[in-house]
Amino acid sequence: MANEDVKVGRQAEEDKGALGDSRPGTIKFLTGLGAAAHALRMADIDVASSYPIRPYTGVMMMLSMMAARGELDLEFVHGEGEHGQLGIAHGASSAGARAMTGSSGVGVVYAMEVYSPISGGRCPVQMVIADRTLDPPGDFGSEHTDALSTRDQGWMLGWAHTPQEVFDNTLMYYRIGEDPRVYLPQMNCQDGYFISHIPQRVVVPTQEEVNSFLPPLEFPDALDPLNPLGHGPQIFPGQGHVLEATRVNAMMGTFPVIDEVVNDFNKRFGTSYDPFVEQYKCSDAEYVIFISGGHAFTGKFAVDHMREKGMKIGLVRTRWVRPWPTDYLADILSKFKAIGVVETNNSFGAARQCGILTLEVATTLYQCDNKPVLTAFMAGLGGEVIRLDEFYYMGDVLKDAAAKGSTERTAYWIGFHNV
Amino acid sequence: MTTLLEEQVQAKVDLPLLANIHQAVELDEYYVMGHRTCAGCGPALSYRLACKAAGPNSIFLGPTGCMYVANTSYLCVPWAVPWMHTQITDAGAVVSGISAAYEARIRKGKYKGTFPNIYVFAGDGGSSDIGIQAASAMMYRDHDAIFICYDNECYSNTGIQTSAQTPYGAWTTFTPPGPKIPEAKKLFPKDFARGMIALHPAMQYAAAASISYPVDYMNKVRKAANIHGAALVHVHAICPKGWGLRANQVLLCGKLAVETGTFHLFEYENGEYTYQYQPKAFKPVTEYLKIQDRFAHLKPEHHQKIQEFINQGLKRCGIKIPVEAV
Amino acid sequence: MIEITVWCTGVIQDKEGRDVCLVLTEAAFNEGKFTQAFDNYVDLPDRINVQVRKYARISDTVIENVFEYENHKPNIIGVTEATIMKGINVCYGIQPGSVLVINTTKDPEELLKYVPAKQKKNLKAVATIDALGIAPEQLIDYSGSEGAEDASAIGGGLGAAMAGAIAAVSGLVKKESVLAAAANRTAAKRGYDEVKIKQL
Amino acid sequence: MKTRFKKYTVEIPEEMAIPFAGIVESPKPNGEQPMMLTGGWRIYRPVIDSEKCVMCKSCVLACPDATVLLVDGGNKIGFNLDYCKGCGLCTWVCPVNAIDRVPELDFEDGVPFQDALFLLPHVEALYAD
Repeated sequence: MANEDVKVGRQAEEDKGALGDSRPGTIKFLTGLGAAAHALRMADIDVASSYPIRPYTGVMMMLSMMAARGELDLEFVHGEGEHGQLGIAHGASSAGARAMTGSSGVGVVYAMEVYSPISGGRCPVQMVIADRTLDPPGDFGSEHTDALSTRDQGWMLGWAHTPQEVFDNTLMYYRIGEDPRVYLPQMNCQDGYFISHIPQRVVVPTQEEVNSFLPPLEFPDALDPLNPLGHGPQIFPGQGHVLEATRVNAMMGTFPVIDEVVNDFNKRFGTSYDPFVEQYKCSDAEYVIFISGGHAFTGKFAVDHMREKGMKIGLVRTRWVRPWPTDYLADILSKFKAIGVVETNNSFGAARQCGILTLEVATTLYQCDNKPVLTAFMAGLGGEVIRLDEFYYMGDVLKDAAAKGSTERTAYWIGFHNV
Repeated sequence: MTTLLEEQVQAKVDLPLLANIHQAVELDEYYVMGHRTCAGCGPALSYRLACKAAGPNSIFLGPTGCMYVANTSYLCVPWAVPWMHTQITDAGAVVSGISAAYEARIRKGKYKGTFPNIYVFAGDGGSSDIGIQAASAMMYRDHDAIFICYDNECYSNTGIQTSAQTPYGAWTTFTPPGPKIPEAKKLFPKDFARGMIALHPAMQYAAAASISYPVDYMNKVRKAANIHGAALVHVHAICPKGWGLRANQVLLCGKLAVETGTFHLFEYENGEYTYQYQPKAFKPVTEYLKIQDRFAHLKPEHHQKIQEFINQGLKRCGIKIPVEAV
Repeated sequence: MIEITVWCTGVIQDKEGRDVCLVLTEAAFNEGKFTQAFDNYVDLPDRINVQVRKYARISDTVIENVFEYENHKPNIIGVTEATIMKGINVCYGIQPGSVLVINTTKDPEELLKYVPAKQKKNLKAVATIDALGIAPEQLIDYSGSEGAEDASAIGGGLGAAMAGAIAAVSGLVKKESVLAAAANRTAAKRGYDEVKIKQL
Repeated sequence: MKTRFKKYTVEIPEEMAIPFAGIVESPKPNGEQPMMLTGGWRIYRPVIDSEKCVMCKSCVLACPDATVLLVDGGNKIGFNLDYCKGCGLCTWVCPVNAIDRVPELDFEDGVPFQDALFLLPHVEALYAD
């Protein structure tokens, strides 16, 4: 999995953002899973809880290998299923440990009961998700519906689009989630196969640099006989809204923390992440592809090629789905004439029969004076590759929409409508 | 991978066994007065005795059940030791996580205290029914923790519904008797403790106890706590509301359960079972059934069927004590 | 709208307390009123001996606040076990002109000492009835408190006597309506006839 | 930070605040949980005849609520009547029948008097005149 390490200094050439930033460190060729595992090792996690399901499993393989080799002092606990996995992480985090777990596809939804207790208990667990299509039938391909179906459970939820970003997100997410202003669990998502299984160049910083960025977890109310507390007694129906409001405040309180942490990361590691939303060639764009996750990698090349043909297209990639960066996106998106949301998920019977992201984008734009034409591209479902020519098709639809001020469809199904 | 490091084992002090009731009474209370359990609640008594036996270096986990809902209504807890709610499904998993967290944090120098005794206090539903997967996994993984199943033979918090431990012939709100189903519950219950022992051959200690024999029960909790690894205590915790008893009949009912051979007091250590209650003869089960309203609808043939089930159980366990004629 | 709050002990009188409300609302419904009878949801699940509350609302017009968990401003208080009054201000929130009906063998005056002065001034009458003496068999039935239909008849015992007594004291519903609504007609009748009333 | 995000947060009045994640303080060992007084549940009060009592302490261990106490320097049995629910298990377990059950209403004192079972500030307002 990991190739020969190549020690390099600061890279002279400026790579495309899509290929990872130039920065000091050791270059490894890592899959998204490998990148996550190395970042978790450097985060000195205390407890990992595992259960196998393709495609996320590799991260657990690497962690168990690291534990066996003594590279990471880890309690590696094999769960009895994803539900148990999350329970283990819940317990470990409540007892003050830095805990991680992970899953894919049906595994993510099998654990559904436990997400809310973890976020409501304000346990900063991190979960590595490599997306997989939900059954039926069995399908290993990536689709974001698994992780997105947990979006209402109080977890932070974001996607990376390169193994490098997976690595960096792992560290950033822990620092954000463990911030005393936040204390929330995080879902660190990557597309199955596309990100999880294809090795790419990842710059790995030194342990000292990571240590200085990510201090050890100090959970204030950990289960400890020296400081007895009761976690999670029943409340009155009349108190429910108070607790819910504190959870909302915690989630909304992440914005300044994300801003701070990502900027600090950029400063320390020589990266240039936007805390919330990546804008690719958007400064003079009239219409944009809105996307989350791994397909942005191809999307950026497609935008380059369409730009070469004179199209005024750009790409907007949200790094977060929860919290949804409403105001940032409203500012960014409202200035365009047309927006096409690449869904990579499905919500059967949703408004306009689009996916989940279009609903969020539409709500975001509703408060804006300028309302761009909005359409959904149902693409990448079941793990289908989104190819360059399919992005070109989307570009054509958007160009047309920008000119006409409308689209024929509320949702275009890539694979049918572009034929 | 999950065994304790040598130095932690040395740091952990074993809880001494109690010689008599006077020693038990002397122990501090860690489950204090001020909780919304029934007057005469058997599970509450089992909780109190377990906390008393456990002492201060303890963490208790309360999966959803009567002992969660009744004890913590509302926004207050009666435990003087750390306590945490878990889902009814995953107490075994959460306790594993806590145990693993302490293993790692102590090993890495992130926690300065000694390894705590971590107890799950799960109802029969949270143990043998919906919670069995996590319970089994915790014992299989041999985490240093104690799983206490307080068995009140029904889901009592939700208004008395059948669980996998509800006995044959018992009324519950999901197994009411009627002309078509005169015996109410038709299924025989699981044998949770022995099942767990059979399923986890590496388990070092398991015991079955009753609140009607408090010192015996407290010693079993202490023995379980002293084991380095997973241990199980199954305690018969009579539910006056669910079983149709007067509040002051709870301890009598627990005694009769043992004296009729309905519930066995045993310990499992080093691969061997020992039985604590060895009478000249067991009483007929009718004595146990007739004081409980949940069996009021049963006819003699049902009593006979239950007696046969009990006799078979005694035989299966190798107990060669006769039963008095009905 | 008339709000009725009945205090009873958990499990032992849970069904009886609910029956008081159900019999009265059934009687009022048959007289053409709008009614609602419900348990205190926050008291759930009831525990042996815990104080629990059962509610009824009877109105000449449509009841709009059906979702309110509690009767905050009751007009009629029933107490199926007199000892409850020692620990709880059962009359908390009562409106002027309210009545208090208690199941006990004692005289009304004896129980008044458990009503604080602030609430006492709002009481029009206090009454006692030996409901347990009239119907010693108390039914235990958990179906009703969990939102199912009661598995046994409504107003089969103590609750019928209490309902009869409340009807007599308050004049809320007619005697024959209460008798018709209760499964145990005799108990309801005796409750109506044997109640000891002290006008304040 | 950009202050505009404040509009998505909820201002919770101080009197309605709930501890972080609903995590509450534990009571002290041998103490009590005063938020759940249960003495008012009691219909029959346990009364001990110290002459009969042989101090076997069975009753102390039999109480689910830990309300049977050693008093008088550990030489006598007493009860915490603020919390005793009156279940009668102490009476049942006593081998010498030293604990009687007397109707609670026969006594003037011994039960804490509360306005309501559970009263939250914003619910209390609904009861106000």
